[in-house]
Amino acid sequence: MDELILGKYNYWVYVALMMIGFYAVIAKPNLIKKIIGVNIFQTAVFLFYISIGKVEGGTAPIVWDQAVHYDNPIPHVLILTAIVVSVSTTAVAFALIIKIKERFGTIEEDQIRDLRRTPTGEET
Amino acid sequence: MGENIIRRTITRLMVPFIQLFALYVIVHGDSGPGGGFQGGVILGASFILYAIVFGSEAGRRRVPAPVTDVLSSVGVLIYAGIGLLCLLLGSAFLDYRALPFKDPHLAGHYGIFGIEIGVGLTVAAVMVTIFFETAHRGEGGETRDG
Amino acid sequence: MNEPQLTPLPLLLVFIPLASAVMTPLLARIHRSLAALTAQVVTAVSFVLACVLLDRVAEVGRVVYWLGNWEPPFGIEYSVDMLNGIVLVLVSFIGVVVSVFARESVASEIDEEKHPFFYAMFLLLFTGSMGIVVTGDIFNLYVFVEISSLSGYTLIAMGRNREALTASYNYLILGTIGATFILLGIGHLYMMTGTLNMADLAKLLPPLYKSRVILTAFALFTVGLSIKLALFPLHVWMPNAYTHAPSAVSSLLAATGTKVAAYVLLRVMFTVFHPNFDLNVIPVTRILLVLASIAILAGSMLAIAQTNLKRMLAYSSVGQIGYIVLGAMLVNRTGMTGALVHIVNHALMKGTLFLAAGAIVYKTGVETVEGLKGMGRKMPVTMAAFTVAALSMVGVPLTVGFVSKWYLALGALDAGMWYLLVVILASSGLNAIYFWRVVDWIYFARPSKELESVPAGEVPWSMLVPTIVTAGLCILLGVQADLPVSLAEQAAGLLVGGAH
Amino acid sequence: MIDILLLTLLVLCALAAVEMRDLLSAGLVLSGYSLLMAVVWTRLNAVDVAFTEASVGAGITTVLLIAALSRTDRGEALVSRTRREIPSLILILLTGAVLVYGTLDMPDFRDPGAPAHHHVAPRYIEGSAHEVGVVNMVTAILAAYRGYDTLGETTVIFTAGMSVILLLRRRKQRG
Repeated sequence: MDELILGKYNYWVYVALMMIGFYAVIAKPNLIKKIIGVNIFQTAVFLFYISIGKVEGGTAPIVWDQAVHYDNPIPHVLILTAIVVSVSTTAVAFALIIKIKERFGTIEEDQIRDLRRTPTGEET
Repeated sequence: MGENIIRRTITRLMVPFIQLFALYVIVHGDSGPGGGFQGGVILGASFILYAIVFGSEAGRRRVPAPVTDVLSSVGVLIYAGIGLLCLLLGSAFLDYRALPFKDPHLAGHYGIFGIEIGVGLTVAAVMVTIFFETAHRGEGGETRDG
Repeated sequence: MNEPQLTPLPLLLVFIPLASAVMTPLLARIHRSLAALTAQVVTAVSFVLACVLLDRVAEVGRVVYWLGNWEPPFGIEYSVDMLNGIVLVLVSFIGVVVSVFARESVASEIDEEKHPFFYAMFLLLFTGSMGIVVTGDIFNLYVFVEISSLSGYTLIAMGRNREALTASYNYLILGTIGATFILLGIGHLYMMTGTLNMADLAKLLPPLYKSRVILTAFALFTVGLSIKLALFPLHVWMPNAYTHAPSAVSSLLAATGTKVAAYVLLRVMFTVFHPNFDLNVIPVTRILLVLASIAILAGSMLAIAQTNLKRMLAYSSVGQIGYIVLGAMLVNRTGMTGALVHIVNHALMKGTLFLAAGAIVYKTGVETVEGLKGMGRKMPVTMAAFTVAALSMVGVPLTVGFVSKWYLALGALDAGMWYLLVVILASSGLNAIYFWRVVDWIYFARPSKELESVPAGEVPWSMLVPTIVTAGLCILLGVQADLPVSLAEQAAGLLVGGAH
Repeated sequence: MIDILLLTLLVLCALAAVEMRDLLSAGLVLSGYSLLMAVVWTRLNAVDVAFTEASVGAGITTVLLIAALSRTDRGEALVSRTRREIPSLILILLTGAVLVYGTLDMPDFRDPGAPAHHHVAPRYIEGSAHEVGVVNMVTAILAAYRGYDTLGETTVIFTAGMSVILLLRRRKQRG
């Protein structure tokens, strides 16, 4: 039983984090809170990848004469790219939220939906 | 007010060191952790720090919008250009071994050096752009005090 | 099959738009009009290269390129066969058409000082789409999915109404969830195989088909791609996005965005995974057939209820995506041929309809379906193009819409699923209802007071010609269906040839 | 043991960031979450990734979040929760169930025999130094073996920059 828990603990934590992030994305009406959720959702996946790369007794993947095993560097590389994608998406999302605040006056999804039902014909 | 002066002086002293560190990180990605992206972020952050302390007007005077706009493109073009150069020299796109150096290791080394510079430039320029566009409100260039 | 041929052609299809996109803001510093021109030249060059590439593929079967000269699976490989060869030609062709149309349309919808960045973004969307289609590496695919997604979100947000912002935001949220699912699916595949190369995955996966990790990976891919594909019920981002985006952007997205996602779905389901996996290991084809049938009927019915023209077209796309998925999930050669032909045909039809809608907005400002009353007298050529595409949507013989439906129906019969014919016929009936209503209004109704005051006349040539060209192809490829059908048949053979 | 503690702390941080009503506090907790994540990754020997997460997740993202908050609202509105919560929870539990189902057949964490370490990775580990001439394998893959992905990644960054300019830059930008 111990073996089962320890052997998979990282993977279960990633699932838990993913569910927490996903919950914020779909259940929270605040647009910024949703982005916080997206960030947790994405980093959960990153944790999954990095956990794949770890090898028992491995050292960091930098060539070193005393190293016996190295950890798998591929997941590290992929996640570096994914982190960049994630921060790019976040930046665009914040820009959109700022514009939404400017033109709707709120960043709460419910209030925006009410505003859209009664169009004011607002233009730039 | 006195506290403000101290803060500004410390920032003024720190920014060049942060930038030096950023360059070190960009250049030394091949032997230790770091590389173009991380160095670029730190370089960008040094300007962001400056802008937070001295206000975005002053910050933008240091790195005007046209400069960051051009540099964002230039960084990617350096990267793509090195790739194209390898193609034109008769090998595949981004095959550094085709670069005209005697030792293929040296070619790889310089090729990677080149693309890391490209990545660092684009990342730093874009980070600065994103920060200023996000933090800057209205025409007046109101300062955000950190 | 011959040995795959190594040539840099596939690379150029992505490299040229990428480098040009990055250069566009610089070129525009020299002269403003260079931005639009760059987009036109680059898409045109890409189209020519894609045609050359397709010709080469027809000759040798498969063309590959090893980036950095690292042999697969160690490096990233570009790999083009008949399937993505066709999609590349299609995407680049629509790129040309829309970028020609865009110049005047964008000039009227976007502030001038934003043009350089707008066209850079337009080319990035194009780059992303081409990169997705051409790659043989599944992580590289994710990177280009993100390039096209990010540029897509921004381009949609450039619409004039404030609703464009919320449409863009909702698409960003759903799109990011979809892309993250895809990323997680890639992680699952990598965990069990140690490779990211699609061809290599196809070789390594069969012994693992019973593994729960692989089943989860497949589920993640299916859900993630269905979001990008706007497959019912995950289509919710699409109607608002297409309605509020600038005309040129809705045309490009409607004609290529979902098609590229459909391509990826086929690639993952039938190349990375073997058709036998889809048929025998899990009942995914059954589930998707049901969803596709619901999409076809629900999309058509929702389209009838719409008052906004672009929104009506968007809901109609929900149904048309259903056709593509339906044909593919029959997992036989005829049905797959129908699906592939429909990818091309729907791009042409929906492209024409959205271009015409854009032309109407440009000329008259009309955005509603009802506003089309009497439009036939005001803009006869644009409306003729619109009508051709509308008839094609219904599936009238001698149009491309008929060709697709013919093969889809035959495929359903081949699979022994005659009841799907009912779905196809019913939706054709529904399409006929809403498009006939529109055509009737265009030609036989009295124009509203506001429209009465607009002088008759067409949009500028640069907007009219693209609309005519796509409408013309709706007829030409409907009459001369041999070429697209024979190419699609070859591609279908690659995908489902070994299914049983 | 310390790893399990860190991971558990991560989950708590995530919950706090999601549930806090004051968005500035939530952002700061998120920043702490990123730093913790960087620590976890350092312990998994992913030093490059940890470095990046610390500078991007804890640094840049937080600065952007604060900047965005200064132009929007800092507090989250109180809403009737029941309407969304039940369907959301069902969807999340379903997703979680699928993902946990997937973990059941996964090779154990740290298992050196896992297939991921035996196909492509050994070539990179062997080859970085003599094929590419770089001792940091992450850099060797990033810049050489999979250098094309990194060009794509730089393009993503460029796209983000252009996006923010298109969305937020004001008409009169002198200079």
